[in-house]
Amino acid sequence: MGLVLDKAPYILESFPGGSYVVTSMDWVINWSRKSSLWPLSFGLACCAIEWMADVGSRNDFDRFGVFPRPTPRQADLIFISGTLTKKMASRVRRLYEQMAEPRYVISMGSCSNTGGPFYDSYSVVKGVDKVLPVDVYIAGCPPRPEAVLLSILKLQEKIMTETISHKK
Amino acid sequence: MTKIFKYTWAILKGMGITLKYFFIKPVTVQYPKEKIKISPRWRGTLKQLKNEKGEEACDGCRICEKICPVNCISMEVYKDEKKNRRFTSSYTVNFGRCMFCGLCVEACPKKCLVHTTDFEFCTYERESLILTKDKILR
Amino acid sequence: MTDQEILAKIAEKFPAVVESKPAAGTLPAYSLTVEAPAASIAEVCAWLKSGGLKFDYLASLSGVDLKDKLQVVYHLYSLEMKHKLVLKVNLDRAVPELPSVSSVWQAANWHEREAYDMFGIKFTGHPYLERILTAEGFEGYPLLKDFIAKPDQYD
Amino acid sequence: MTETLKNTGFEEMTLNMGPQHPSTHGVLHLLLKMDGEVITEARPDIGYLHRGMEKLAEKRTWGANIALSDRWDYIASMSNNFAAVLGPEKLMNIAVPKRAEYIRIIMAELNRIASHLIFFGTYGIDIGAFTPFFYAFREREMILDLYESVCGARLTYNYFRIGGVSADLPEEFVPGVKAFIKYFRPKLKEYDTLLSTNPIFMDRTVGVGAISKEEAVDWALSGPNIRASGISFDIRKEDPYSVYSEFDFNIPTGKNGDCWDRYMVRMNEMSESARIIEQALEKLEPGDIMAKVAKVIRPPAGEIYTHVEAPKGELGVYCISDGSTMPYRYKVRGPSFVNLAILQKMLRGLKIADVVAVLGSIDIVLGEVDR
Repeated sequence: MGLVLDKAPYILESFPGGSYVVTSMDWVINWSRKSSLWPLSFGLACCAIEWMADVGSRNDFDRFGVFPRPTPRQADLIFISGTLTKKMASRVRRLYEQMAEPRYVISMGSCSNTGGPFYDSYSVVKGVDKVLPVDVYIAGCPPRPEAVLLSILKLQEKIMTETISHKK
Repeated sequence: MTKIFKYTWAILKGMGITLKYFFIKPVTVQYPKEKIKISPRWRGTLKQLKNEKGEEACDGCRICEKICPVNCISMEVYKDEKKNRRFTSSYTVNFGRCMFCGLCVEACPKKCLVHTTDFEFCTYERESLILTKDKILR
Repeated sequence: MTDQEILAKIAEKFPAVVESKPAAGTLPAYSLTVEAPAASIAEVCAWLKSGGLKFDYLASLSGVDLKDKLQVVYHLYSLEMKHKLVLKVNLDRAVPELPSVSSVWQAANWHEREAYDMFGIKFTGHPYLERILTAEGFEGYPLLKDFIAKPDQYD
Repeated sequence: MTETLKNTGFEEMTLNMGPQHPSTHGVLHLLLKMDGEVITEARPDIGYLHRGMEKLAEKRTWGANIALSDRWDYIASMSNNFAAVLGPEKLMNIAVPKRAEYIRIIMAELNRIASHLIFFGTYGIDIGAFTPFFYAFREREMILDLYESVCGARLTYNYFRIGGVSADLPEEFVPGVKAFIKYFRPKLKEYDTLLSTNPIFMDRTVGVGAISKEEAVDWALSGPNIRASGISFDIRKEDPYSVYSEFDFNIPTGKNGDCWDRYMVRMNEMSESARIIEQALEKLEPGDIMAKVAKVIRPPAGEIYTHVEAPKGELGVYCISDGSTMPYRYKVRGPSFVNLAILQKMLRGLKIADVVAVLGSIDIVLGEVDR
């Protein structure tokens, strides 16, 4: 987070009524964050096709301000859409590290939740949370495109509870 | 010069097709407000049925547990001597691992395990993907 | 060409290549299956392609672990003459080595790399015999029957 | 390296394309050695989606393997189901009921249309046209709705069973398919206006990445890729499985084997598939959908190589049974795996901008390449 957002709550909260300002700031910041979630256009396996169906005409997740970006530098949301293999794990970690903060991860489908159908395979990571911190899990193999839209709504709810305040 | 004309014409023709769709009904479904009709055969989360007496119909034959390709169903069975049949004391399905293949439902001899059309299953924690008997028996 | 004619033609040129009989208690083979010695597989394949039989299409090349030995199975097809052949090569489990056929059919290139990756079968004369599918630093050959996966930080 | 480049002291550059790249169709890693803009050497690095399917197949029952087969080529799962059931059926000598056979063919051909639609959409994006994507996905959703009404899944169907299919068609399916085909035919013409005959698109694809007949056979290409080079090789005609021999359809072929030919073969195949579906719908009669098969499937010991014409090409399964409930060996010959291998040869000498055009035109699915 930027220097202003880091320091402002400290200074503001020391004034009387400052926490009110912080809460209002929270709302504005969270609202702008949740309304322009830009995911990385990145797919791993089967779920990526359902994810593409979300970009497509029927579901069209542009309605939520979700607009796929081709590079991690411009993205703040990554869908792990499919089986994460051990060969790919370090690459996904690197993509995640290249993304600007605040960044969110949605784990899509059984494979990335726990390994799914490949739970006893020698080359599959058993759940993407071994590599990345996950915000929302979607069950399904693959989940319907509507479920992906729901996960974005859930993530937006979660973002609205965030605060820049240092008082917990 | 003819080339420029050719290219422009091709683009205009494509634009014409796109413009046509401006006047027809949009295909986009406004998801949270309206939902498309999902087929009753949709393989969503699992549900256990009750029998006519209101108790669970499952008699703990363990076939679904055995046939599951990913071992996501686990159950514990006890025998009720009074009613002379078996009951499950716990029935857990790990939907984080389930591949929704429908083999368990197909194999169920009492036809008491069915799919629901529920697909909206998102959680914040991985543990919440595991459903216990109180959620499955409905 | 019928199976018998193909077999006669092969036997005329390479007496060491014999028809493979399925083991006792197993179903008969669905298409003509022959067995060839490992050392001369490259010459046999080169002749099968350019000789009168014209097997120009390598449909599949698979390794098989038969517990006491390893096997490489070639599924050949002739686009021109429309006949098929299954070619089997038995290998010693301790030293699984045989000549590469990637100079005969280019398609064998990746198939052989896959067989090397999965079974550890070494194809001598292959232009670039490296692991193809498994992760960097992977140990062992996963499709061998005695392979045991070692859990790591991702399990 | 050219002489001029050597004298300036500059060296060849190695360029990594992927695993995350917007147009590598998944997690493909391409190592390119560049001399300026020209590729001198290309090496595809695969395995980023290697899930160990063949090993897992040895731990799953024959029935469960059909569910696993959905995940090979996840765009055309019905064809995978088809390949997965043919082997055990032949080993056990099961006669599949006629109705089930026709249902299978309707499903497989609908899936071919769906798969080629994805190709059409993503190839447009690769070349720089975004609109076809939306149109292709709109039509594809209709096919998926039909599938959903039959087997309850949109992508991983798990519909075929050893000896038949898992569920009979619902009432609304046959009229639905008829309506879809009626709706779809004119759309193909629309696609031609949008993309196929667009001079900008043709400039990018005609004459790019040509594969000669000899090369295509030597690298054992299959499906639309070999047909674009002028070889009429189609498993449905060469080695008819199921009841394909009863149908009347053409095999579209190309002439030069360049990107545009590969694209056009697929576009023409869609209308041929629609023809097959129409014929199959006419032949569809009420009847059984499952043969009499034991609950626990134990094919007798033996081995067989069966193949089907998947949308990407020849999908072969070499299965060995030892008489138990699980396969002893289950080798999958994925068409994408074989088709991708030629990339190292094709890319040599091309410009970097053509890489995406060539890669897109081969139409690979990484799930099948790496398995």
